[in-house]
Amino acid sequence: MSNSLLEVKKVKKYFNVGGNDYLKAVDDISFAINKGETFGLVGESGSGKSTLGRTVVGLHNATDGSIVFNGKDTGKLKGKEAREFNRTMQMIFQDPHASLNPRMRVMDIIAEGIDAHGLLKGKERKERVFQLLEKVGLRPEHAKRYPHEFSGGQRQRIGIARALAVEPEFIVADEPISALDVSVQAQIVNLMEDLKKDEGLTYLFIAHDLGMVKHISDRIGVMYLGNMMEMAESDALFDEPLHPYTQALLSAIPVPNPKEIGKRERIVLQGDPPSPITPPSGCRFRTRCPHAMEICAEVTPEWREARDNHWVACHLYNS
Amino acid sequence: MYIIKRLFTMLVTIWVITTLTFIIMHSIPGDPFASDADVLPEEVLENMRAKFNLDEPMPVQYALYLKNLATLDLGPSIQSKTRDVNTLIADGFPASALLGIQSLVIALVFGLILGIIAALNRNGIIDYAAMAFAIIGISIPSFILAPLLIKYFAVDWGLLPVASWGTWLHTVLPSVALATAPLAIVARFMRSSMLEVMNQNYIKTADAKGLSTTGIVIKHGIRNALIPVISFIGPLAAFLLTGTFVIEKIFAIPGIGKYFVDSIFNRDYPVILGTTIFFSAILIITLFLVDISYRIVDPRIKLSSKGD
Amino acid sequence: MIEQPRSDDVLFRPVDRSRFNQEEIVRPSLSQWKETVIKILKNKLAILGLILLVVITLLAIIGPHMVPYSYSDQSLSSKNLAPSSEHWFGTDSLGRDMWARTWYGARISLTIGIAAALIDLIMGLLVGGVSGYMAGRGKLGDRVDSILMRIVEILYGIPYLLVVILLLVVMKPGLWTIILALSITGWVGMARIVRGQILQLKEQEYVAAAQKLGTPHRKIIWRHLFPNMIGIIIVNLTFTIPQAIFAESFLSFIGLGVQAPIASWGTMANDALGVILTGQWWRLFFPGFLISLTMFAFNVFGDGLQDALDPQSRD
Amino acid sequence: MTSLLDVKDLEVSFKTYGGEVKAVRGVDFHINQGEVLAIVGESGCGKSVTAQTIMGLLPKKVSMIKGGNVTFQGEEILGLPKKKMQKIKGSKIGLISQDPMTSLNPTMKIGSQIAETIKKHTDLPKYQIKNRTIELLGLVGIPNPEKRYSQYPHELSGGMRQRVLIAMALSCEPQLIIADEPTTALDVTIQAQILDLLKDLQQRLNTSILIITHDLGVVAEIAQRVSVMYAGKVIESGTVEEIFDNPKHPYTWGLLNSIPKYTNGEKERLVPIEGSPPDLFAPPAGCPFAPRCEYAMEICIGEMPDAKQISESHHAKCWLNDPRAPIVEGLVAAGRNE
Amino acid sequence: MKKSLLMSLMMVLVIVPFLSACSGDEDASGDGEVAQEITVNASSEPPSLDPALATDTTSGWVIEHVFEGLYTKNKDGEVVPGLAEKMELSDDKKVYTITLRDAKWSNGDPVTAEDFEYSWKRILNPETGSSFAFYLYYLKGAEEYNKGKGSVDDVGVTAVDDKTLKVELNSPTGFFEKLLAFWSYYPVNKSVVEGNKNWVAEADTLVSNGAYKLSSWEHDNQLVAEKNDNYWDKENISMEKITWKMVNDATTYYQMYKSGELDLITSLPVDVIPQEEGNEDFKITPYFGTYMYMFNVDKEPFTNPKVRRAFNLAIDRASITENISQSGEKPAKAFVPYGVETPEGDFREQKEAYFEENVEEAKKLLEEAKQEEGWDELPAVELIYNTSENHKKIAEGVQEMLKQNLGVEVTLNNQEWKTYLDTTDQGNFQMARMGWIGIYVDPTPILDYYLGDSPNNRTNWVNEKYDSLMAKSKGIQDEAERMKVLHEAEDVLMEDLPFMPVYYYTNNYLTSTDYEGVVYPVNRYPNLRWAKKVSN
Repeated sequence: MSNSLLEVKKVKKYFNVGGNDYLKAVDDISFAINKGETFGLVGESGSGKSTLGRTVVGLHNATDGSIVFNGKDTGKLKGKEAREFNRTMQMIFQDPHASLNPRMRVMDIIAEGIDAHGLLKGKERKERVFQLLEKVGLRPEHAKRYPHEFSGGQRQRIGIARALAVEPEFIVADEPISALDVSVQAQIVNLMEDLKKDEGLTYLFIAHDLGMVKHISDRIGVMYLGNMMEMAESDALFDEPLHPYTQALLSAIPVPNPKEIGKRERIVLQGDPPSPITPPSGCRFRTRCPHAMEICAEVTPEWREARDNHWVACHLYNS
Repeated sequence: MYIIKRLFTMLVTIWVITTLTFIIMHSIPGDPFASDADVLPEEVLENMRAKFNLDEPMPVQYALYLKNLATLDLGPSIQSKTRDVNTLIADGFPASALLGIQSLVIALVFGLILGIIAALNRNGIIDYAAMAFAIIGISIPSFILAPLLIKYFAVDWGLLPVASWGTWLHTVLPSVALATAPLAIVARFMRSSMLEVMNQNYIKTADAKGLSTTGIVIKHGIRNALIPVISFIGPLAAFLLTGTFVIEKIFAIPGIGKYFVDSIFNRDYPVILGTTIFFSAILIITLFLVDISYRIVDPRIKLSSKGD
Repeated sequence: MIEQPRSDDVLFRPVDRSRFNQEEIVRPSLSQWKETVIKILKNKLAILGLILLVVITLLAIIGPHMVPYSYSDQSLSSKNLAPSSEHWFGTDSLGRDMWARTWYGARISLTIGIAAALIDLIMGLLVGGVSGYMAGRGKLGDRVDSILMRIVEILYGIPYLLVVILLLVVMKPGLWTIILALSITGWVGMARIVRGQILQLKEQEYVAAAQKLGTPHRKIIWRHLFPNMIGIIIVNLTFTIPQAIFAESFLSFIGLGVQAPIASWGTMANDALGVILTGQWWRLFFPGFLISLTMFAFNVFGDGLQDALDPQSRD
Repeated sequence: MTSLLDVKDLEVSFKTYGGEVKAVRGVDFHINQGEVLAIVGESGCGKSVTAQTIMGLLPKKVSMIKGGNVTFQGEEILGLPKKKMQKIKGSKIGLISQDPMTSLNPTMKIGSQIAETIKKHTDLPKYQIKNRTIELLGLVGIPNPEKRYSQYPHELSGGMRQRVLIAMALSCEPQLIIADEPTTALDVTIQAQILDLLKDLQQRLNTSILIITHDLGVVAEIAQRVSVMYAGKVIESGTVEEIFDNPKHPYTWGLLNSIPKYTNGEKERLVPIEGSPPDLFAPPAGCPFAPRCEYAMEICIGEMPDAKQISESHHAKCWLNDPRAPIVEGLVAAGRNE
Repeated sequence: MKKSLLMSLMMVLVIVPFLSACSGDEDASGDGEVAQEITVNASSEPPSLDPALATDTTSGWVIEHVFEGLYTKNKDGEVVPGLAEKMELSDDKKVYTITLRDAKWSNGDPVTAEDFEYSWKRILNPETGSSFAFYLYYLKGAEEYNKGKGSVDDVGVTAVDDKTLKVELNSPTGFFEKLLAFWSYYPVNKSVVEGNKNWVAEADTLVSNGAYKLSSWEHDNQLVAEKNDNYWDKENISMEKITWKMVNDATTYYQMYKSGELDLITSLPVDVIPQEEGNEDFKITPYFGTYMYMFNVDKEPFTNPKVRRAFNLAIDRASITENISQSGEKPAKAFVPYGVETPEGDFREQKEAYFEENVEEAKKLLEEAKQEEGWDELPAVELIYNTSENHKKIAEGVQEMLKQNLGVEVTLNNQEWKTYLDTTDQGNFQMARMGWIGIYVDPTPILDYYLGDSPNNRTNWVNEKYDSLMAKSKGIQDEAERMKVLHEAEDVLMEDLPFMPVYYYTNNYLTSTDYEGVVYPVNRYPNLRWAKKVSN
């Protein structure tokens, strides 16, 4: 694990929701991301994947556990090191409408990080913004416009340019494409892949759209109710999903081919995920799991490497 | 737990207000016993000071006051030689509160209606008229409005009594005068709030159900638009309930509003403190009630503290 | 991909792709200044408001010099005269020219109104901003918020009149004292509103983005939060101005206001209340009407400005 | 066979500071009884505006219906008096709106929100309205309908809220349901549930559905016919099979191409449609897709093509279908996973 | 639930006016006879109706109707025996033996000499904290007892028996009968007062002995007194019922009068006086007080007597009273107001003016003063006044006159009342407004104002001759002689002019023409007991 850029170790993030009730958004999750890798994180809304993403970048303080970036525990960084960490790890947000200040011009939005870190001034700053705009497929003259003048895809490009402005090494992309049209999703995914190549970036890519996650990710983790359920290389995960939840997720993807409809066996999960404030005992998925057993209610399944590089938390794979 | 915590902070706040008021009150010039009649011989003054504990050193006076306060005794009034502060408040509060509630109802009912009508006719004649009315309402202070109301409604047209307190008719003009400015402000807030709500998706949903415009406004618009208006109502209600000097003076209302001002002009120390404490308590209670009504109007809000 | 020309019609030849401007935005873009100006110019009411404000300000400057009387010249023989070509706004009960007095008073009332608005803005934004921004930011942040909010409650609670009388002890009466007196509590309402807005706005993703980019707190409040609450701030300021104008006449009563024979609109209106009984309407009407008119002008101009400053209001 | 809903040459514009935005520029389509029609397109293509126009939900102050007809059950409903339109809305045409999180009134119990539709359009007594509401909640698969009846929207998950919206649309057994992006905001597993539910209900109640989406996966799941919209126009329409198997417009190809393929092996680069749709503030004179079209020809810039009949049910508006145009094959063959 | 609450509230708002319209407002007298009732305005709640504690004229107004002392005033304002049937004065003029007439309290108890002894000792008791206790210092041992230095037993008042009261004074006091008519000397019912600490707070517990008894008291709203059947002289009381409203705002009570809600008001809004003048119901009466500006003789430029005189000569008092205060006030060129009866006629009329206004003379004086003091410019002068519209207008008028006539730029400054009192007490002023009302009609309470050791005298002006003349006057029994000395004292004062008299106060009234026989005393509110309502 020596070449891992980011290590997430037993991270928990609880929110107090009044009295002694805690929302266990992220509950004891560990994984590592190597340099140059794209790690995909999927799960339904409420699974805690966005909270995990925000905890990783430092927008939330972890309740427990540690996040080690470049060999340093990010929770303990102070002063200059903290600023440096802030710069090298950036985030792309889900909602291209809400993530850009409607009252700022694109120039200032993109240059915000440059200004904050005092990287460039005056003409150089301007040149840099133009350069970034071109890099994300926009044009320099867009710099003086306001966010609302752009389409969703263009706004997401602006958000990406803003993150790139401070030359980060690692980017947490929190559902960067789920608010976009299909055709535009492909543009953004392509752009992100190009940037990864050109800039040597590492991604934590959070999404609920399995199709795109599979396309972009090297490895994928599947979250459910704050827990990691399965983690594997993306092909392995798609070819042989082990966890019943992953299986259900995969089968639920709508296929844009009318002829396929009915051919596939669909596992339609019943009901909604339970409340993360009072999660089920044992395996958290058991209430919706088609294969639930008695043990699932009693014992929390162990996180184990069921296949080579293929981790899962499910009693079905307890030998 | 939440309630207890809240109650405790309330008490601390009131204590701080009391203490600061005590300090300021004793640092301003002026003698409670000075008047335009004879300046009193020193010994007579001493007798009077002794009667009101004013001969004690300041910390002792303060301690004595807090001691009485603990038993909810606000002490005697210097000005009114026959009624103590508790009695003054007990006698005056019903009238002030009645007027306050009436004008609050007027301000809310008509302010909301005006705001809603204006919002629904955005940039139309009615909107402009309603907002012009709001501007006039805000910019004409009650000390001008009240005598005008009296002149026309009571003297010239003889529809209502001029002033004083008696039948319900006596409350009409003061309530209206008191309500005008808040009404105008409520209308303005309601208008912008309503404009925002009417753009929400659930209004479209309601429209798609085939509901009439009135139905949509009443069932879906108002309640949601009320939420931002509520936060404005807390301090307003406290001010209205405890009476206002100007209105009570002009309409000769036997309320407590005038004591807030008169006590200070008279340097009637116990009444200054008593009214201040009473007002603070009412204010803090109304702010608390506003919190609760938030929760009633908006089921999304729960009694809870913040995260992290 | 197969391409096979079926005809040699020129119209059916592949087009030169450089003729397309891929990411073109058709709508014209203007500098912020120009855009704001154009939007205001399109708003007839806002223009009316602006013109009124300019005229009132101009008259406050030159008005007193347009007549051969000063604001203090008495002529007891020509007291309480109705408006005429001699005295455009009539005369008051000491025979002073109301025109001169009204416009002289405008200087004071306008200064006070604007000063109060500025104080409201500065203190309200400062206290409300810090309080709202710190809320939910750990134990320390919550404490700062709660202390500031308690201070606001306390300021509501302490009798204003007392504080003002205390001020009378330490200050000489005059414009600065009035402004100081207004700044003691004037801003608490604004602070509460700003706090509420900030609590809402800071959940926006662009605030999280700014934090992640390392933007300092002060800049986040200033550049991300405040500009997005201009609307509600402007509405509030329009309440502040008339309130301050009348508060001044109250301070005059205590002895803190401007000293006679100078009169502000507020004190003129206050002193002229008796005309309701006697019919010398001009003594009450002109100061009162000008307060309303100023309010109206500020209101419509404020609304227009609010629209104009909102880059999204174009569509 | 007369169609249930017939939209002809619909043109809708919005007034803005900058001028007029022509959001819908002559849209034609029809839906037959019991049929599911999908309108597909990117955001801003006018598909939602079309739906809102049919429902009479456009904000009157800023929108203008410039022309066209909307006939429902043989009756012209465009410009119908407000009162008459209110009788149709909710009772004959139901709407499932886009965003379940914001489309329910947050301060009103969900039961009441459904019940008020029934109350408006029927004369049922109070208790029967309640029973019917609970029945509807059960019908759309909400567990514990009695309990849910008196809950507030925020107490429900997104999927549950979408079910409530569906129950609301169904409450008066309308002939037509307009579903505006009913699954966009939902998770995949929930999306599947909702699509199943819609399909099931459509079959059981023989309702017609006009579904608006940008997701071809959803189209394939549920629709019988498809209209593809671009820049305020329908540029291709046909049966699901025709559109998926034999698309005749480069934009449709683009849509199909930009979906990641589930084949294994080497990762392929996605094929997006580059660029963005034109600003309808000043729509191009020719084919609006031309600037983004790989096969754009000189004629595309100058002239909008007419609808070309491909089959009885299949039309496309593209000069490539002109006999004079070169023959191109735009669908990425490798992507077809059959 | 919520809806129905709102509905019922609306119902209340809509229905109540009709209900109250039905129930109220019927005239009690249906048989043609005019009900003898009058509604007047007391401006504010009387702070106390306890004669021992009352210090203000509003309380005094009510007290004088519901209580009575040994002496009282008749219709013509003369001091006549009230409860005293007979009063004998000892040869050394220091001991009075007073026989009480048969009189009863409103609860039927007889009024006894013991009640008087109790009442007077009560007011002198330091624990009572009466601010008017010093008005009883004429009694032997009173001052000592009140100041905590003497015993209650040494106070010179004793009930010899039920009907006989013996009073011992420190020294002969010529105006003692006037004092006895003052409310601080009124009796209270001993058993009632001892029985209930709060006896004076409500109408049903207040027991009095005057022409009226309280029938209801709605605090801060109104007070109703009805004729006391136990009053010894009830045959001569014509008004059956008096209602005091407590309306503070002048505009309001004027409008209440105009709409018939009040029958008598006083202190009209200044603005309306010109339009009321000449009306039948309008009345102006002199009021025993002087409106003036005090000079601080320790502060330049008023250290120089010529400056003080120049200021006095430079203003046009008639113009002020006619154009600004407008209530028929008489310009004042002396200190003691009109209205004091002396054996040789009105005290004031014997010497009306000590100077004549003369601008030229004033200018000359000012120049001389500058020369004397070596001032190139007159030191800056600030005039302070307490906040009131009237004070402000007069100050503005004076300011303008000094500017026009003397070329002196005076700045104005106003302060809220108590602060103002404090400022002037501290001597932090050059020129300050003040008004002074005689508590009883005699030059003494007026002239005492400028005694060197008077706490009221804020001018720092001390004149031994003046002080000794005033002291001398107090021991003189012969009224003519006493007045002569008082004139001499005033001469001294007016020579030095530590102040600038402006006008003598007046009171103005609107009294409905339905009433006759209202008495307007010179230093009190109207006496209503002899009033008669003659028409509706």
